[in-house]
Amino acid sequence: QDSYDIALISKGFQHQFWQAVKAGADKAAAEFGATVTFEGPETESQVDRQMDMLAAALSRKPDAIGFAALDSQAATPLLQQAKDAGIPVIAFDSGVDSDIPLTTATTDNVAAAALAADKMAELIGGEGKVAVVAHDQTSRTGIDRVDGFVNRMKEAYPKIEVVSVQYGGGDQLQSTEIAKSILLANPDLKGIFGANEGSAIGVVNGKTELNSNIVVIGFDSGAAQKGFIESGAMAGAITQNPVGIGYETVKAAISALKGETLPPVIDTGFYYYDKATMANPEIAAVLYD
Amino acid sequence: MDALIELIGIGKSFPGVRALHNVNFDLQAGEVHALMGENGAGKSTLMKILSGVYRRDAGDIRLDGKPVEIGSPRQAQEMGIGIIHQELALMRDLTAAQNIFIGREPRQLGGWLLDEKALNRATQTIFDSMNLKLAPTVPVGSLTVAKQQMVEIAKALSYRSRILIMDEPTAALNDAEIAELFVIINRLKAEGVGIVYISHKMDEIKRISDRVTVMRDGEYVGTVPAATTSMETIISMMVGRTLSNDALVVPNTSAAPVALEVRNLNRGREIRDVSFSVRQGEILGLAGLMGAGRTEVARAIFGADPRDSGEIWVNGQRVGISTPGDAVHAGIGYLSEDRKHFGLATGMNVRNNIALASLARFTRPGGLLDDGAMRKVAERYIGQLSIKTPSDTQEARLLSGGNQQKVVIAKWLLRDCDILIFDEPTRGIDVGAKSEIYKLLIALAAEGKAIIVISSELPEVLRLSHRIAVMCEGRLTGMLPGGASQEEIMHLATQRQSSVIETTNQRKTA
Amino acid sequence: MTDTALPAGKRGVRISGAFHRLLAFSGLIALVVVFSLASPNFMQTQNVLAILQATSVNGVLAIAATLVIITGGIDLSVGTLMTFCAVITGVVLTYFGLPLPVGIVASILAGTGVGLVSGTIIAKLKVPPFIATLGMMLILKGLSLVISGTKPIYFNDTPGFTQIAQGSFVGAIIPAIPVPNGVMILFLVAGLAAFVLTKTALGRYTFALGSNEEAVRLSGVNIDRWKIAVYATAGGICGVAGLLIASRLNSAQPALGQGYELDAIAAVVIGGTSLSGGRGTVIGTLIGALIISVLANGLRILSVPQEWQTVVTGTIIILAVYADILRRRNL
Amino acid sequence: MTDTALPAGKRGVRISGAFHRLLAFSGLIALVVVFSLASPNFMQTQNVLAILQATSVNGVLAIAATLVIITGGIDLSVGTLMTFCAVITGVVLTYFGLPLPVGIVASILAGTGVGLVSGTIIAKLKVPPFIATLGMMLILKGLSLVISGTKPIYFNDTPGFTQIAQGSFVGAIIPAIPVPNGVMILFLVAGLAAFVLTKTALGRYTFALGSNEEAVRLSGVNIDRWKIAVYATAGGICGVAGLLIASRLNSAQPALGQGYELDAIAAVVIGGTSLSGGRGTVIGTLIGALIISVLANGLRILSVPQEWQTVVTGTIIILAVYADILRRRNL
Ligand SMILES: Nc1ncnc2c1ncn2[C@@H]1O[C@H](COP(=O)(O)OP(=O)(O)OP(=O)(O)O)[C@@H](O)[C@H]1O
Ligand SMILES: Nc1ncnc2c1ncn2[C@@H]1O[C@H](COP(=O)(O)OP(=O)(O)OP(=O)(O)O)[C@@H](O)[C@H]1O
Ligand SMILES: [Mg+2]
Ligand SMILES: [Mg+2]
Repeated sequence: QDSYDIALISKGFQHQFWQAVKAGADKAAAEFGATVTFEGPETESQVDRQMDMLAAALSRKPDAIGFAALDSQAATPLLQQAKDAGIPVIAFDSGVDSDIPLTTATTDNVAAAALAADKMAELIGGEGKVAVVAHDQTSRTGIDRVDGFVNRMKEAYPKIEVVSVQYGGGDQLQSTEIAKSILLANPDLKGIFGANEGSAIGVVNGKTELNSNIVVIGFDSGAAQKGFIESGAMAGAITQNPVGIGYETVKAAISALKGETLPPVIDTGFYYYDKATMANPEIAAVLYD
Repeated sequence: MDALIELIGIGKSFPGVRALHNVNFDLQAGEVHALMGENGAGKSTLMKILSGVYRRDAGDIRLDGKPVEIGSPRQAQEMGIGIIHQELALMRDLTAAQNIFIGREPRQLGGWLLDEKALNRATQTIFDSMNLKLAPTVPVGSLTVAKQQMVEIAKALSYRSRILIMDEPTAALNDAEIAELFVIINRLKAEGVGIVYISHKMDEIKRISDRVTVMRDGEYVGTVPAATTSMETIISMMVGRTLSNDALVVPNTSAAPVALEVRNLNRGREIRDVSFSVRQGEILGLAGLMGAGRTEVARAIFGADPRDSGEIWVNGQRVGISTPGDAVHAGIGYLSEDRKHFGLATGMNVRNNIALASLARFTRPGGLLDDGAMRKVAERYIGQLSIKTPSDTQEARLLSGGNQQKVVIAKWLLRDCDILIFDEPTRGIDVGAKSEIYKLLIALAAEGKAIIVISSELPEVLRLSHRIAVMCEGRLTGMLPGGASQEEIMHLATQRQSSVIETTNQRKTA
Repeated sequence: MTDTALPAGKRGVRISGAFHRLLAFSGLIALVVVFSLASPNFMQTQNVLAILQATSVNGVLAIAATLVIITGGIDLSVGTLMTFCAVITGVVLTYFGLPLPVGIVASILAGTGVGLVSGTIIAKLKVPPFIATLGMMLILKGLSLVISGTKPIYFNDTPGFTQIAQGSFVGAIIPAIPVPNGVMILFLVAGLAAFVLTKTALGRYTFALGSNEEAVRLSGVNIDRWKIAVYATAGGICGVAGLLIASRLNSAQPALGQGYELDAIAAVVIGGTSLSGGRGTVIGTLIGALIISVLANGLRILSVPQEWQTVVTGTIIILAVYADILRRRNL
Repeated sequence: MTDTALPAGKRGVRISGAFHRLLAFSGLIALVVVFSLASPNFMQTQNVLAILQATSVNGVLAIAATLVIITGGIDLSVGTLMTFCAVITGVVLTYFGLPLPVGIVASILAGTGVGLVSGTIIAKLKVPPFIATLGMMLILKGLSLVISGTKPIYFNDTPGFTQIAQGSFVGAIIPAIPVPNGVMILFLVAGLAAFVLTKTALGRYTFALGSNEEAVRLSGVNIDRWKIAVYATAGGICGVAGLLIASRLNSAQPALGQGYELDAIAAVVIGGTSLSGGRGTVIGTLIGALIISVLANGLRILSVPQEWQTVVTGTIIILAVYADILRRRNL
């Protein structure tokens, strides 16, 4: 076989994070001679839509499947189908509660958000009010990042109070309005953590529109966030390695097709970056536009 | 002299219906040419072809002797053909003036802006010329059918057409308004306008028309001069037989129990302290001019509108009626004057419309409908009322106006109420069917039903009523015995300001 | 408005229900033919079953929406009501540990109950259906999150729950065509709804309300009662959809549902039901729902990039409806 | 349907536009009063400005939707059309590097052009507005992604671009009330739309079409042309919304926009415009849009948990409209 056909079913499609994962996957595909398709539902709550995508991918009879489960239980029967058909499955972004995927290329979101909490605490001097604007109340990444941040604050920084956690669906405009409301309701607020790219951008927009000078910590990268960090509007952000996730997923799939053995988890890592560290090669490598 | 317009051998079919076949018609300048025929004869269809609404399947149209194609209402207008449609075609959310000048609004500032003042002024001028008391700025949806009809007439006049088609313009009008319309028609005639006049009111034909063309079942029967042809001849051309005109027989119902009693009914300014009663087997005529409040009284009794105060007694029992459902339960049926909006489910078929008020009767355990029984009943009424329809599954909106009205009547006959209120039951109904309906009402009364007939046609009220209640401005101004004279009724009905300004020339034509 | 105002003459020709169905079908068939030719994988049993399975939830929701739309109303809450019912089932089965049949009944009752409330708000308070069901959509969305504690509720303690949608009763008898139960339930709901619409008083009033509500009222019919009944029935059907989606996902996902109303209404309208009420068929809606899922599946099978899938879907939806209009006109 | 079937007599009483406005206002005022009492932060200048700013995009979209809805149609594509126009502006300004005025014109032209296409599909091909604009919604969503390469386009090379929505021309003159330009643009669009609706032929036909399209046609008016003009105008207004959102986010976000149509239509209906056409006001829509954003802002200011925010919003939308109905009835 000259070119492998690999279907990636992701949790989303239009967001820059997923586009970066796609870019990584495309890169690996070009390198290893595979064709890759990349699909994901509209929002991270549409579990059933993702099932339909997975089912259609299976009908296509690809050589391998990469899958970022919105809900791992729901996917079990279809994953079983893949296994029965001898199609290797690689999990990415977050784990699948199943022994079918041969490996998982992922970020530890809880730990990543805890790191954001540490940085926030450091920047506001260990006390005061902070808030979180997150993207989704029920998706895995939404829950993990909010929990990671809030729990870390509770455990390690008793003088810091998380006064509000609100969700803007990752929509920049809605997140802007939410951030403004939080700021106006809590004039003494010290910082806001924006738990994904859209939320983070919204928080900075809100801050700018109200001429506030709170500390903002973001998540992921993208041209806007990088620009904000450059200009100082955002103190720093956590970045995962989405390009790496996509790349490793496709690479693992091809290894599997070649019969090589895979480690159970491929940790693609996360970093905190700010104006000072942004240009470091190891960080610059995982940032995307 | 060339005819203004000539229709030769026109044919038109709808799925399942041959509406027109080889019909001829011509119109001279300065004449009123009446088009007569039973419900569903094809009059409206022929006129819709002439006004660009429908395309003909066969035949020729000549305008001033030259063959023409009339492809759209706009083209018809450009050729000087104006029409007042039988079914009102108004924009209910717009004002009277906006309706009249739709598509031809006066502009200002180089055409960019509407000149609302000029619009209202122009409308006022037309209204004045019609002696019509109506504000140009009134929203049309809030007007009664009669006033809406006047707006339609004003609209048609505003086009200054050479050919003016009037499809049952007087169906909703009272005598004063009709008289006013005839003044206008005579004026137009004198200006050389040719007028096609469709009406089921036979007396009007004699009064206004020069020639009469009769159609039957979509075919051309003949054209006769109006002056020298007797009414009986025209009617027999229409229905293919002669009609007997039974005289009014007033039965003695004084001993019969009172079926419906209304006590001190009040509702705003429309109904003021109205009390009356109807006995079983009695037909009570409710007469009055337009806006007298007859419809309002009927709707209030029926629970269609809330009432401010008043009691309703049925068969000696006080009944609390707050919805039409309550009224029907109490045995009261109401046939509305506005069939299109309040009578028919136009998108449904004839069968379902007939059964609409009696569905419970056809419902088997488990909510299942007995469609077979419904069909039988529907077919019975189609036969009994000679409703012209290809089948009982034809959609109601595809029937001719008069046949739609018969469907609504059938609905209430089927419901079998003890008390029936008919609001303008023969509006748009042809002479043949009219006499059938009269027979029917009389038969219903003979069965012991109490009947109230609201009619703006005095001859009809006189022809049917055992007693006549007359209303004016929301008040009951008098109760007359059957066989009273028109003058007595008019005397009671005119203790008010008319919406039409009484003028001398009105008397001249009336 | 637009519909009733169609030129009454030759152009606004009505065609019989049976024939219309055939016509709407042809759009679907055209799509199927194109995709079959384009990809050998399309017409394989497994994929056909996948398409049907993908239709089941939207199909059931669309049937609920059909009833309401025929009355001249609209129901924006079908999607979140489905979720709400799924969450209720989750609470009954997983939190309370009650047996499966109780969960099934609870879902349908919850749907019916919410439908009753929506119907009452619309009929008695005269709030326009768009607003009443928009409000209800938001209320149910919030309540699902509240009740579930913003977490999915899993049905791991109820063995057999996944069988509701994923099992195959048919396959157990005829192994060659393992049609999932979810699909059979869709057909069952469709059959029942078609029966109700054409054969019962409820159905007749549904059409009558959409045709001319005031005329029905003046015929002495208690229109409030029937309107409420229609919304309640639609709600019950959403309860069935709630069971289907919960069974497919083996969980009640509280955040899902918003946006599904648009797909459901689209299926209804593609299927020839008029948004101004008075006209519509269940079979048309089924075909509309199938068109939507065949499109989605076919474009995925052909590996069309996702952004282009959207463009093509939009174009084909317009073309499908236009073709239908053309065919009717040329009758 | 329901609306046109109102009894023709006394009950169908019309109230003057001015009075109706006052009534709808009272729902808004009630909300403002409640929130002011509940939180001292609510009525602060900055928060009031935040609410207005938050209304600007949805308000402009809702005005576009108002025009279409008055004709008896519907436009589901307002949200994605806004995004499409923003992307076009991004291409013109950032990719092609053309000067700011060109970008502004491009956005409005793009919106008008798309509106022309939608209008033509609806008027000429007789595709129902729901389907035509649903299809258009999907097409534009896909095209925005395609054109932008699924990446946001930033306006960093166009200094002053953020001033369109975020700057304050008023504040430069009267520093005490720094009303953002975005809000002024909303008011400007509202004023223009109200003017068009009440004073021009386009407005007259907009109402006439919604009132009785067939009657307009029988009056010899070229209804297709006017219908297309209405959709094109609405499209142009969406172009303005595209500029506003792009300026606020200093970027064209290609993935955003779907779902915005529901908020816009909700604002229209809350504002008293009838979905069956023929009736509506721009001021009502403005108030509807304000009600939506006051609610969202107030609940956030009070830190109501998100899931309860949704429940409360749904409930209040229903209550606000019901209160309006009650008041009109008791007139
Ligand atoms: N659009 C249509 N589709 C099908 N049949 C139609 C249509 N329009 C009219 N018809 C049928 O054509 C015949 C002629 O109808 P038309 O309206 O011309 O009668 P008419 O003479 O005006 O009757 P009326 O006095 O009751 O108004 C009727 O049988 C009617 O049912
Ligand atoms: N839009 C309106 N606004 C105010 N009053 C109205 C309106 N329409 C009708 N009315 C009034 O309602 C009253 C009763 O009208 P109704 O229609 O009951 O009269 P009617 O005797 O049945 O006459 P018609 O021959 O018109 O049916 C009249 O005083 C009339 O002027
Ligand atoms: Mg006629
Ligand atoms: Mg009357």
